[in-house]
Amino acid sequence: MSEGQEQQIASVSSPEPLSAELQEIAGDLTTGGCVRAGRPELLTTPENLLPLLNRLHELPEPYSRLTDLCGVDWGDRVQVVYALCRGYGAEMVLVKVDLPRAQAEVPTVTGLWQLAFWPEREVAEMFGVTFVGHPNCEHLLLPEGFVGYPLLKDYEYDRSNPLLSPDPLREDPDAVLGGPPSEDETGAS
Amino acid sequence: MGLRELEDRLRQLPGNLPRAPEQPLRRWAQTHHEGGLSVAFINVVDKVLDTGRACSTWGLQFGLACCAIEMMAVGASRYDLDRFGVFFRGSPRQADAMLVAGTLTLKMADVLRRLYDQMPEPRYVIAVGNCAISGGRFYHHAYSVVRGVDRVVPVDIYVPGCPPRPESFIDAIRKLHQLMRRESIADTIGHGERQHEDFFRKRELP
Amino acid sequence: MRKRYGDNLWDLLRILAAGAWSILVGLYITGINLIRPGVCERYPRRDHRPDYQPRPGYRGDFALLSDPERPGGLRCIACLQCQNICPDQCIHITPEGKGKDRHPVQFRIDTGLCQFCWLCVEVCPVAAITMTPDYETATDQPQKLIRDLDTLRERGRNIPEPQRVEPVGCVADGGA
Amino acid sequence: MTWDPTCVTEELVVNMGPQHPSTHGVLRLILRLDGERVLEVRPDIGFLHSSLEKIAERLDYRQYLPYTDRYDYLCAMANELAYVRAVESLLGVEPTPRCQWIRVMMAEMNRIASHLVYYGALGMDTGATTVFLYCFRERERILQLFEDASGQRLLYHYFRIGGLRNDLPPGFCEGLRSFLDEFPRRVAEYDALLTRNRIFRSRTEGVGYLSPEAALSYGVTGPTLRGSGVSYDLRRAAPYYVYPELEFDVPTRPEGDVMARHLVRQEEMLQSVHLLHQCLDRLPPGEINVKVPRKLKPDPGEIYVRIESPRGELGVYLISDGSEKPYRLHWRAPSFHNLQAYPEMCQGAYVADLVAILGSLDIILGDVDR
Repeated sequence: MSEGQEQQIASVSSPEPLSAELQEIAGDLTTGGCVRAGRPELLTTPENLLPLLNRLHELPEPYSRLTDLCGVDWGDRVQVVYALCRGYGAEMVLVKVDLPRAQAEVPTVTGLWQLAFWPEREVAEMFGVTFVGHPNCEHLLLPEGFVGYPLLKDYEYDRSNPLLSPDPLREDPDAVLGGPPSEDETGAS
Repeated sequence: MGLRELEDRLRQLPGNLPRAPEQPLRRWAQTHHEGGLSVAFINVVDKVLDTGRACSTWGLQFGLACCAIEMMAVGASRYDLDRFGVFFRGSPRQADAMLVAGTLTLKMADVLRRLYDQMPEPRYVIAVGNCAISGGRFYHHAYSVVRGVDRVVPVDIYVPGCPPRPESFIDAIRKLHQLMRRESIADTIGHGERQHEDFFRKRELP
Repeated sequence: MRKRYGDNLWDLLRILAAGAWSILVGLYITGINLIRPGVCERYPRRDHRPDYQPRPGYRGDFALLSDPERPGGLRCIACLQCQNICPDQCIHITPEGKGKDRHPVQFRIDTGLCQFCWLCVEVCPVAAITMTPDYETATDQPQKLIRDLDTLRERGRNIPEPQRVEPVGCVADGGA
Repeated sequence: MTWDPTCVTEELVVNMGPQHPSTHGVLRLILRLDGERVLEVRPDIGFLHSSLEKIAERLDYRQYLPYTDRYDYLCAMANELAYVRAVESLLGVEPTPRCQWIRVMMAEMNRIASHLVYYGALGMDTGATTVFLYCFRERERILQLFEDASGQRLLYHYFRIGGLRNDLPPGFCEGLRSFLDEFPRRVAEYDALLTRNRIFRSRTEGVGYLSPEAALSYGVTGPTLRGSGVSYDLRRAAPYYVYPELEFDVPTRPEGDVMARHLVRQEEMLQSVHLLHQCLDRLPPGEINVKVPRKLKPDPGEIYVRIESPRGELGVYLISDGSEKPYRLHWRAPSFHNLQAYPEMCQGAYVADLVAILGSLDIILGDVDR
């Protein structure tokens, strides 16, 4: 296996301390950070997010490419995760912002990367996060007028909707088909 | 028609399972069948029309997901659906049968119904793949997948599989042709005027 | 950005020649393919290729393999492992009996819900359930998509012994 | 009647899709037109949103594996690879060498099959029906091999956590070799028939330009990015499995138009053939499966795995909370981000170009909407 190969099989769950470089630039803007499976993670607050991203962007070898943006529901708080790459390389850093679920607001990063437009809309409709300054934060994947935030852990879909309601035939075929089995015999037609 | 109207319309229906509709037209046709000459005439017309329908079934390709790729494969060189007179059309106005292949989501449901409404009578629907039949793998878990196309439009042929083999697809087309050959013009006249009540219209295979 | 063609006569002629050449090349290639052996399957006409059918491992319709020595004539011991692992919850088993006599009295598989993922076949400890290459399963009524015990048993009876597909998985460690 | 040059025209808003034969699935485009010229394109997505990320939280690790096929259905093997690699990393399991080789082989075969669909579909979009038929003819041969190995034609569920469903069936390597010997000649045919065709060239050259800077900002990856002159391929940049041992080129074109992306994909098919030859030559014997517990309970932790799928950078972000089910699974969908750059590419294009540009993006709506 070559040098550049991502370190995969190292234990994922035991975090290591951050590298000196990241510690130096991110130290005062983060509330925590570690290296997990060879990949640094920085935990920050909504106020410090944009300064931190800018600082990562201004490194001599900048983390200039946002590849991914997603949300995670941790029960009482919602986390927004930004995955940044160092140019077109293997190195990657995850920046995480913790938001209280009651008032989940975070500044938008659409000013830095065009990529963030759709993922932010997706996180907004799936987790109920408000992206302050996003130009157009309406539904992206879900139909107009969809109620609820489906990727929150306590979300349950509306079973009375005629399009989603359970089908008696599938729920309990014995009750619907009933009778001796030979009646329903179909074979390979 | 938006999604909300569609949902309301479906809410007013008695149940989700297909049921045999009350068909005044069928009764009318049966009384006319009993009178000698008209029966012979209708039989001849039926034969001609049914053969015509079954030999050139133009399909509205309603490819939604994975099954659509298999539908493309059926139309391509190895399985060559043209042998059965089935051509894929993009427009509902030119189609006899709607081939719904794939996962129907909430956002797509009213589009499906609208396209179905635009098809000329007599029209048929084939539900290809388990997502189209019942929601399939999404039935128990998903919040955005319609549990079967037959909640939105009446389905004539169900093709199980995930996705079904192309042969399975061809088999379904042939069964649809069987259905068509069993039809009488007396049943199909005036379909356009029929109301939403016989939404779950059924024809049966022998 | 887009080039405008035909600004002068020479350009126009050059483009016409290139177009004509493209047509000739296209005709040549389609001509070559015209005389190649055909690839069309001609599916319903089995006489075209009588041995044609899906490969043995194909994940088609279900079957329960038979074992005449067991109650119910099936290998199945109604351990409900397939019912539990099925991600679509499309298997419904009604077991009966205890210990060695345990067998299913009803075994429904909803092929209108299944995603043919082979997990149930893989998890079966006695290799009782399998998938057959049957694919002509299109029907006009959703009820007919639900296979019951008799159908499954009948289809399993038709599977000759050597073609039975044994479970091949990576599930291991036995004890757990 | 004469044409009056002072005639004032109004802008027209046209809705294309979601059910349109050439939108590659259920995609809706809202176009603002000035005559034939496109002023603005607004894609409306979500018509195939099937809540795959929520389903992951309700099923255990093994049960979710067949669902990964359904996510980007043209390259099911690549999705399985990404997911299986993520779960194995969480568990601390390393697959056997033979298993790794077979996985790479399957992923490369799937890349060819996926690019063939792209090739045929782009041909259809630009009005060439024949090449579609030829591409599907060759694709059927790959599907036949997949069917032999996995029992399904499209959605394979062939990989397992810790191994594979079964070893390669007898006759697989011979079948693959005969396909590989023939395939480059067929690609040359497509090349003559489509790529060098005068009409196709004038419809694709200089159309749908995407600059490398815009590509960086939009997060465009895969052949679409390489068509803009950036040589970025995760098989090289962050190699996984046996890719470091394999020899291949990363085809790149600087033009950034539809033709460049098309040529990159065409060249990639040949590179995959080259890779597959090496795989066949060096496929080691041995076990394919590692023993994994029957109940999969990874320690709490998280992993972000990226692979190069035929459409670009496919990422899986998987969080485990120590239970049998994933706590959260997120797909980094390459088509989702590539499609976002579509309005950028359509600036100043004609309506007829839209379809060609969309075809050259090679998006799969299952991948966009998840």
